[in-house]
Amino acid sequence: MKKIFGSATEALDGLLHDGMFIAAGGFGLCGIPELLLDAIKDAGTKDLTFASNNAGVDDFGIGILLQTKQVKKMLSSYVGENAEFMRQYLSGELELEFNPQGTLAERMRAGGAGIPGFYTKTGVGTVIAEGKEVKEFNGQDYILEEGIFADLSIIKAWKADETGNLMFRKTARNFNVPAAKCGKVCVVEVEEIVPTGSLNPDAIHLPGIYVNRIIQGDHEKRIEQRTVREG
Amino acid sequence: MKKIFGSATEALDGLLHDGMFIAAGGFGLCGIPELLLDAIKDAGTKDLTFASNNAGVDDFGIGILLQTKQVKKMLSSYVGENAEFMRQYLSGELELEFNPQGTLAERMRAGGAGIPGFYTKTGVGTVIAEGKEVKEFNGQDYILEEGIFADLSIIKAWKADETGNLMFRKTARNFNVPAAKCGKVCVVEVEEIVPTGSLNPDAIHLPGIYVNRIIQGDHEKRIEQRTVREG
Amino acid sequence: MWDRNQMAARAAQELQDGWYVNLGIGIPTLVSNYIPDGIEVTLQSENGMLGMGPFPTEDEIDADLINAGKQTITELPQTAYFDSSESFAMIRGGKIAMAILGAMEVAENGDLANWMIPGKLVKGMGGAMDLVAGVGRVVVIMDHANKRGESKLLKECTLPLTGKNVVDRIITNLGVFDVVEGGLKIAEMAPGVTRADIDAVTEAKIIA
Amino acid sequence: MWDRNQMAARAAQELQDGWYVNLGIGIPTLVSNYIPDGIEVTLQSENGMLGMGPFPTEDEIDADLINAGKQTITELPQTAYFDSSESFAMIRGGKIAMAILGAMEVAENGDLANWMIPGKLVKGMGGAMDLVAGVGRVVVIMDHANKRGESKLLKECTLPLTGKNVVDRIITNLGVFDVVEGGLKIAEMAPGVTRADIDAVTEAKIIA
Repeated sequence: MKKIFGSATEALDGLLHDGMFIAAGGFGLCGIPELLLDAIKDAGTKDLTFASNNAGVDDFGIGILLQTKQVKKMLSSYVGENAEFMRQYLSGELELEFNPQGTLAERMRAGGAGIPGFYTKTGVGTVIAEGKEVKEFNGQDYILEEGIFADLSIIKAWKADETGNLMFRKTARNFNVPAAKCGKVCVVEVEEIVPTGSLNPDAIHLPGIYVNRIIQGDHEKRIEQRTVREG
Repeated sequence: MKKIFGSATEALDGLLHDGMFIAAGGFGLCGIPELLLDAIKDAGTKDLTFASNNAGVDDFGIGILLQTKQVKKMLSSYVGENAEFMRQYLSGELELEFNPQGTLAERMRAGGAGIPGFYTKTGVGTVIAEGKEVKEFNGQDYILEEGIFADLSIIKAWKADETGNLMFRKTARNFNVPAAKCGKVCVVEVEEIVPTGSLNPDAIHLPGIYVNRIIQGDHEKRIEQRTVREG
Repeated sequence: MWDRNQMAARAAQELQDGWYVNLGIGIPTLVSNYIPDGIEVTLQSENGMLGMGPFPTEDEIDADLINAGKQTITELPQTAYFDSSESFAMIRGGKIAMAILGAMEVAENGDLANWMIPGKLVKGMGGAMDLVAGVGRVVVIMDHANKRGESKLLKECTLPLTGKNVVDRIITNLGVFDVVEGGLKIAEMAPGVTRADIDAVTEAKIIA
Repeated sequence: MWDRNQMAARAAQELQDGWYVNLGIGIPTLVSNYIPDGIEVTLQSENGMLGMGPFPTEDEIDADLINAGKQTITELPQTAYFDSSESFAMIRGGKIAMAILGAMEVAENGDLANWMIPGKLVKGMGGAMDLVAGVGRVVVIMDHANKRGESKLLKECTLPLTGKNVVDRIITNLGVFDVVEGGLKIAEMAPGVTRADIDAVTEAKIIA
C-alpha cells in the first residue's frame, strides 16, 4: 500500500468534491498545509467548509481560497488577520462559527476518537452556550459540544517515514495532530520523507494509521510576526 | 520548586489518607509504579480505591496491597491474573467496577482534561450500559461515561528531567500517561533523572506540568509471560 | 472441516493490503502466521503499539515490550508506540480496519459474547468491548459447537454481551458465515462439510 | 497611579514558585519582565508549548517557533512541545495555576468580557474562553477606565461575555481589587490613589 504521492494535486485526486468538509492543521501561518491548500485552489472545489483555528492572511493559507470564493463556511477561533475574510463575513457571503480554541481542538480530537459529544465548562454563560444542552456534574454547569467528523484532513508535518509515521517540529505541531484524526481520509505534506525504520518509535507524534497519503515538498513557512530582541 | 525526592516514602509524605482514590499506571506488570506501591504498603493506608487497568499478581503490583487488605475497590478492565483478588471479590470483601479498557483510559484522560462526561459506543447494549444515560447522535446510541478525578496519581516512567518532563519506553507508556493526568497530585518513579535540557523538547511524552514529585530507583520490571521464538 | 490452523489461514484471507488490524488472544493470534504474500498488514496491540513483531529470541526479551496478552514481543521498522488513551482513541475512532476475535457465542443478529460466564471466574472484558464497538469490521473465529456439541451460533446469546449487532463474519471449523438481514448466510463451507452437517450443529437461522 | 509597566510588575507579585502560568496578549505579556528573583515560573503558550523563552535574535528566528500571539519566540532548557488538544487539555483540566489576561469589562460578580464588541470587527475569542473556564486563578490587568473616562469595572458587563464568574483579581492603574461576595474588595491602592479617586471612576460596588 503505497502512501507516497508525487504532488499535492495527485495526492488529492479523487478526494475533492463541492460542498465538502475539510479539517486543516496549523496555527496562524505556522505549520499550515500550504501545498495542499494551493492544490485545492487549483482544483477549484467550491462551497467548502473548513474547520481550522485561523483563516490565514489574504494571500497565504486559507486566505487564498477566500480570494477565489471557494469557502462557504469556517469553524475557527480567531480570524483577525484576514481583511478579505471580514469583508465576506460582514457582507453575508461567508458563514462563520466561532469555536473557543480548546473546544475546536477537543472537538477534532473527539471526532477522531469516535466520541460524538463531550461536556465542557468552556463557554458556559456565553453566546457559545446558546442552543447547547447544559448538564450539571458535581453542582457545576457544563455544555455539550459535538465531535467533528470531516470528509478530509489536510495537515503539514516535518518528517514522515514511508508508512506515514509523522514527526512535527516545535510549535508547528499545534492543530495538525487533532485535525489529522477527525477526517475520513488524511493527506499530509512534509518537509522530508525518510526510510521506514529511521524514526525513533518512541518519538512518533502521529502514527501512520492516521495517514493515508503523503507528499514531500518545499515550504515557504511564512512568518506572521517577526519579533526579535537585541542580539 | 524542587520536585525530586529521596525515596518513595518521602515522595508520598502528606499525600496519603484512608479511603482515598488513586489512579495508577501500568498494563499487566509492565510499567507499573512498583516502588510507590511498596511505599503505600509500608504506609498502611486503608480503604483505597484504585483506578488501574489490572490488579497485578499475588505478590507484585497492586496485588501486594490486596494481600494486606488495603484495597476497598478496583476500577479495572481485566483482573484475571490474581488469585487473591478473586478470593476477596467472590467473598464480598472487595468491590469491583469493570470498565472496558478504552473507556477506562478515556475516563482518565477526560478527568485530566476537565471533561466530566463523554459519549461512547463502547458497551452499548451490554451490562456496562446499565444505569447510564443513553443519547442518540446521527441515529446511533451512545452511553455517557464520566471523567475520573483521583486524589493521587502514581506512575512509572523511564526518564525525567528535573522539571518533571517525562519520557516512557516502548509499551511501558500505556496507562501511565492518562493516569498521570487525572489526579490532583502526581508522583512519578523513574529509572533515571537527567539534567534539565538533556531531553529533546519535541520528544517529551508527558510535560512536567503534570508531575509534582519524582523519585529515581531500581526497578524489578518483572515479566508476566516470557514468550520466545527460536533464535 | 478445518483445524485451528486452517481456520486461522482462512481468516488471513480476510486481510487487505495496507490494513491496520487487531488480533485477539487464542486462535486469532495464529492469523499472523498466514498473512498472504504481497499483502502488508500492520498489527495493533491495544496496550500501545502499531507494528507488532514476532516473539523475541532470549537475547531480545525486553520487559518494556509486551503485547495485550502480556507476552514478550518485538518491534518492527514501522513500529510506533503510544499511550492507552491514544490506542483506544484510534480503535474507537474506527481507524482499525478489522479485529479478528475469539468468541463463546454469536447470535444470528451479530450479538457477541466472549468475556464472561456468570457464576464462573470473572476476569474482565479488557479491550474487547472497545474493539467490537469501534473497528471497521469484526470477524470471529471459533469452533462451531462447544465441547458438549451444542451450537455456539445461536438465535440469541445466553451469556452477557460484549457488543450488540457487532459481528460481520464468523469463521468456524465448518465454514464461513456472514451476519445478514434475517440470519447467517453461508459464504463458504470447509472441505467435506455439507449443508446437513451445518444444520445439525447450528441453532441460528442459516440462509443458504 | 501605576503605568503599564508598574501594573505588570504588580501582577508579577501574584506569581508563586513552581507555577505554570499563561499570559495573555498586551500588558500581560510584560509580566514576564518582572518575575521576582528566586521564583521559578514556567510560561505556557496555548499553541503548544511549556517553557516559553524570550524573543529570538535575528539568527535564532524559526518559523516553527511562535507564541499564541503569532510572534517568533525561543525555547528554554525545560521546554516541552505538544499539540493543541493536549495544550487545552491541560488548560481545561486546571493544570495551569494562573492566567493573567487583559479585559474590556469586568463585572462585580467576576464576569469577564474581553473578546467582542458587537457591530465592530469580530476577530474571535481564541483561547480566552478556555483559559478563564479552566485555569486555577484568573487575574485581569486593565486600565480602570476607558478612553472616555468610563469605568471598566461594572455592575454588569454590557459586552458579550468571555466567561461568567471567572475573574478572581483585577489589577488596574488605580489598584488591586478582589472579586468577593457582594462586590469588589480593595486589596491595594496604587501610590497616591485615594478611595475617592477610585469611587469617582468605578461603577461596580466597591467594598473597602
